[in-house]
Amino acid sequence: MEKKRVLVIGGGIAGVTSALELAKNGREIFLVEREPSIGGHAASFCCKATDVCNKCSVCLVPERMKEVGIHPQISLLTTSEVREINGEAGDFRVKIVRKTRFVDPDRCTACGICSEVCPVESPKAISLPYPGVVPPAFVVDKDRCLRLQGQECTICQEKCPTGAINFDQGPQEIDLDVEAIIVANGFDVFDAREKAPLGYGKYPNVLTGLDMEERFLKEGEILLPSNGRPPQDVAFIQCVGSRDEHIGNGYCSKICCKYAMRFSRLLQYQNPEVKVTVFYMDLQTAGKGFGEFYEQCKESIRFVQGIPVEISQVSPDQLAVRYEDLSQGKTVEESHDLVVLSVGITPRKDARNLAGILGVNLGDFGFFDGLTQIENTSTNREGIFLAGCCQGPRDIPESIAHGTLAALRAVRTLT
Amino acid sequence: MAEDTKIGVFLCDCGEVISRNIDLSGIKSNLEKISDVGHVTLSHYLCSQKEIELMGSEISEKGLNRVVIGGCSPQFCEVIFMEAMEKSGLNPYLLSIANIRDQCGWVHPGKTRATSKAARQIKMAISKARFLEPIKKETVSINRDVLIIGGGISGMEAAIELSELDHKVTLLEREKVLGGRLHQLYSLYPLELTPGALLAEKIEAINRRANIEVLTTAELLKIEGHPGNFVAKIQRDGSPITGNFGAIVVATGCDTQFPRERYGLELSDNIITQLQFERMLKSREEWDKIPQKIGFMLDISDEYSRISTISALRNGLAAKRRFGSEVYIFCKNLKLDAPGLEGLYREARDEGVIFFKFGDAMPTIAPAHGQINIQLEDLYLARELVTLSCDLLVVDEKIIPQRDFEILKSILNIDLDSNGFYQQANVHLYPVSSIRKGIFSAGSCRADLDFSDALADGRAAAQAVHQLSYSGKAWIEVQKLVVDADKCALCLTCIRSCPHHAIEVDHEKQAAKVIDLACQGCGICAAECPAKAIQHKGYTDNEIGAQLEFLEEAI
Amino acid sequence: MPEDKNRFSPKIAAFCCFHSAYLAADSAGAMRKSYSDGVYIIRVPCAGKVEGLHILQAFEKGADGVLILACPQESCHYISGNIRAKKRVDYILRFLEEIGIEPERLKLFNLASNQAPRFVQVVNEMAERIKDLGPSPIKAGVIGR
Amino acid sequence: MIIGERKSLEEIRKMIGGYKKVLVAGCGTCVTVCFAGGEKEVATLSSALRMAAKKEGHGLEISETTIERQCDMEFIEELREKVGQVEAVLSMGCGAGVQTIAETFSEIPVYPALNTKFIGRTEEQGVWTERCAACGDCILHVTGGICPIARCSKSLLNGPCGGSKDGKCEINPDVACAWQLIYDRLKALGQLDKLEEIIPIKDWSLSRDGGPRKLIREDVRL
Repeated sequence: MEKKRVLVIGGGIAGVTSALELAKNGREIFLVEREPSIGGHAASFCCKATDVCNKCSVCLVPERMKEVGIHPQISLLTTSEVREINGEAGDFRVKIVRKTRFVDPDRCTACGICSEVCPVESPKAISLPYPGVVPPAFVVDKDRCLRLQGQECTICQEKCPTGAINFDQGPQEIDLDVEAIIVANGFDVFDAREKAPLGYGKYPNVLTGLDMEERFLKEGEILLPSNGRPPQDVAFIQCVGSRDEHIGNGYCSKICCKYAMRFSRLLQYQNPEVKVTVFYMDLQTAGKGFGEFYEQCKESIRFVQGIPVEISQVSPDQLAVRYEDLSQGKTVEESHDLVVLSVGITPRKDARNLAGILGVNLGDFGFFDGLTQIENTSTNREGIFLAGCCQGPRDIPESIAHGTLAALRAVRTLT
Repeated sequence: MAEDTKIGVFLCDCGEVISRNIDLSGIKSNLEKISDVGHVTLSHYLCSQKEIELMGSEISEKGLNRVVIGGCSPQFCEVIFMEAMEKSGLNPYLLSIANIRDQCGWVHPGKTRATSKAARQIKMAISKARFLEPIKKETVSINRDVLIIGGGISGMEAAIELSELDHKVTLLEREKVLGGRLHQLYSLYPLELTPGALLAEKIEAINRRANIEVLTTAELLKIEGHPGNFVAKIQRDGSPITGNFGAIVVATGCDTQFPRERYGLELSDNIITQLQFERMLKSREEWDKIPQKIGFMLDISDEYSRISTISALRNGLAAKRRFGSEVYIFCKNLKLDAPGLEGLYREARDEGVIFFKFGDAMPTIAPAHGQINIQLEDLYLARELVTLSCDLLVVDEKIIPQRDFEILKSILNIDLDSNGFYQQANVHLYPVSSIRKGIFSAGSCRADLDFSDALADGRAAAQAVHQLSYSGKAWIEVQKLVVDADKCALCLTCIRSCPHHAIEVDHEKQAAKVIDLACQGCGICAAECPAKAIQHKGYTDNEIGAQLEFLEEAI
Repeated sequence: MPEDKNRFSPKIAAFCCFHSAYLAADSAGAMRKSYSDGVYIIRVPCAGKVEGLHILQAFEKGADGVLILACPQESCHYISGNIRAKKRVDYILRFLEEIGIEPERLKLFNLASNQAPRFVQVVNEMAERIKDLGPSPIKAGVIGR
Repeated sequence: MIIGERKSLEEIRKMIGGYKKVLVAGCGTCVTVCFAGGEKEVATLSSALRMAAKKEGHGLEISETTIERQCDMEFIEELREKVGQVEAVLSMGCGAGVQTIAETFSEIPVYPALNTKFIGRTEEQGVWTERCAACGDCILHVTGGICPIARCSKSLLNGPCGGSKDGKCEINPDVACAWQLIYDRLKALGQLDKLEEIIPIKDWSLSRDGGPRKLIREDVRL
């Protein structure tokens, strides 16, 4: 019997989950990922455990990525994008363009010689994005690579012991016939620069939640960008880009309260002296087991109701946070050495384009539109399903559950 | 070591990565001197197709009966080499891997030191290999039929999903009719559909499916057998029924309770719960007097429930629209982290619902002359003391476990969490699983879930069941944990300490017996056994002891 | 004796859970984060598999230190393995005291698979601690290399 | 079952201080179940003893063995060869086991590694409590199945002393008053009238007071 084939668009945690669930059900999967490696945003997140697991679920991501990487029924198409879709449920014809990845993942052994010989310094123009990357192959930074910037440099190509590097290959077109499609296109993190008064990108000690995740994953600690010393007085500012009708994001991003609280506890675990303030509108504390965690947070975190509107730098290592203290009824300015902007989830900029190719609708705020509120993995087009944050904000467990459900729905159309 | 061991050692350079600071050829020539090492190769790239084939032929030609790899981490290569061994007729568990790349070459600069560590790592792997024993794999049958306990929304949804995935489902409901909490509710966020209409829809879907059997006024008395093949004794209307099931889903729902000690007052005519209010909204007759001012109090029972926010917003709006009442919502934090809730909140504000936020100081609630006087420090108004009175105060309730959770828990031999709900295991690792394979929980019997989440939970449980049993069989490792019946003193330690309740008494042998399908291979039983009667293949005392030999040679 | 400290290279047996610390160690490798080469990793399916006896055996065979690296509390893949490991370590610590082995030589840490930097930190701190303590008192007569 | 507990390492080391070759013998029955002297405890203790000796520069050679039951001659015989190769035996059995070994091998010193504590039951994993004092004249039928000899600190036969408080014993508030338990149980059984009967003075000669006891069954005897 020929295996039923399914296309999954997007290799974030939702897409990865859909692919795995379908593969376990005996389907053949093509997982299309626009980046050189799968994992999406969640792959760059860090574990928030102290001695105790804080249930951030991030550790589930590498585990599943690895499974995808070695699963015989899942074909990974990285640096690839869907260009065209024809046909109907049960018989879609898909055109995919696979751009060159420069490093052939089937040949690369991740030995690191290329990175050593690369003449571009800190960071190198060819590197392993993070440990456990899938496929386990080095990635060329197109903006930094001399060769791709038009210079004559082929050192890495020459030194690669397995001949995995090739700059000369052009894009390939791949045609696939599939019976169902799962869209797991993911999200964009809100660009904190849009909130200019908060000083992101201007003051070094203003970071976003995403910056924190990436730094912590690599270094296992957070140091002040301005002086390399550990922070002493940290402020988290919630709802940056979420619950904000002025910028068209009239929804809660669901993840930020929890990650801010988990990060706060993690910072305090590493340095019990560090003071943490969380500026918030409404704390989102629902979820099994989170209540107990919130109670612990109350003991060591200062929660202030009200969202600061402006941050300024008073000295290279000190930031002034100005906010309206509702409890005092006046504007207050206080100083912190690190400010973390809890940026939320926004629809991907290319969502509209992909929706056009797929012929499915976009809904509120520009996320992909579920068929109904409770059948939100189905779309207006039969045979095309949605999974994860492309449909709306979700945390990791919810993305996994949604990816699983999308797979379940796809299985049903296939049988 | 029953047979003579003949070990094949395969060293991999992983391109040229490993030999850069590990002298692999030096190590190779030393290994060749070991008497039971029958073969050593140094390969450029061991996991390439060609090398794997070569490895296979070396195994058969030289009669190797143990394989030791010196290369990358087993997390990357173990599966590949196990497959290769199986192909050449060698039991794939006779493999031992020295992780000299990730855990040596890459982390220890300096060729001398790295080489000496790698050599020792490989010797550890060889020592372990000598003690390795084969593990058989077999298929066992798994019954595809499913028992679902509880006919509320999660249970019904799981039943429908599973039925559509071609599983035969028995849906057990202790009441006379399906529906559970749906009978009590006035609305179901985010649906516009009424609970009654949704229930009718679901019941129709269930009746339409020939492979769903509904047993009402029925309860589970006893479960025998093992995951994949449970035997359930059910009582229906006083008469016994026996059924065979591969998996069980617990979806019994929850209870709610008005926490009078938190509020410091009792329920009354004008202090009522959300559920009572919903019932009143459902039937117009119950209104003696239309309340002019209605207050909704949140975050008193506990601060972590999204359901109370949703109910207050929905019911507040309903009251506003139907009666034009003044509506106040008192809360600490609105839980708006679900689709559309921010919009609902805006709608409520636009239509004139007034929100008050209090901090750590609890509002005072004082009933007087048919009115409820409420006083609180409002955080929006610079902690100004606000005093208001309502005709009707709707209070939030606490979600609590049902009284019979304890009973069902014992019948199913599973655990409850510290709050008395099902699903005690780590919620993010195992969202709908219980400690026992084949038993799942879904809906509000395991967590405080709003309607959408409860529905999604039913589906998630269905998928978990399907994943376990869709093929009707499972490949399992047989006797990975072996009990030596002669040594077993039947002290029951293993049975008590197995986190998955996968061990039972074998009355014939008078010894403990590991249920292979239920066993997840942690080895806790082996570590606990005071008689050393349980060994965990791959991690036996001998195998661990052999690896510790690296310590014996002086550096 | 700073010279001795540099000369002595401790041998540490690190029992690593294959769901967490073992993978963290691999990631440390991928990140080329170097740590003491006296650390030998012994793979176990769960920290709950490590018996008190194995810990004693490690010391008996000459370990200068023993590490048990378990999943963070509440996230054991087998629910209670890390709790069991902790209790056994506590029991063995009392034993070590009776024998006359410094308790600092046996440590349990909780860490997750994606905490490579923490793995490196934990093993390096352990190695430093052991260097300060000197060779295991059990290896009487055998000092350093 | 017999409940035992390992003696401190220090005490054990003092006993076997002068020896170079010792056999550590475990018992596979009661003391295995109560984690005092099974195969694992034998291995653990042996390892600790070797290390402690090595640390002080003594040579100590230990052989380890665990037999089914140390209170039966036939099993003890299995030790003979090993005993011949050592200077002393350290028994991890209960008192009966230690003595059986000593009686069998009169030429070699035998030392106890355990304190034999009581006859009891497993209350939960890791918790054992006393249930029987082996008085030789059981009265459980009149006391609702709860033994006042073993469980009352004062072994009173006819009701509690004056020190019972909130159902707890005055000697140790962690221990339930046995007479409270007896009363509650009889009440639940509807047999409170049994308390009316005076339990006569007990014949303690059937217990330890009559000297070492012996039981003979001629029909069983070969």
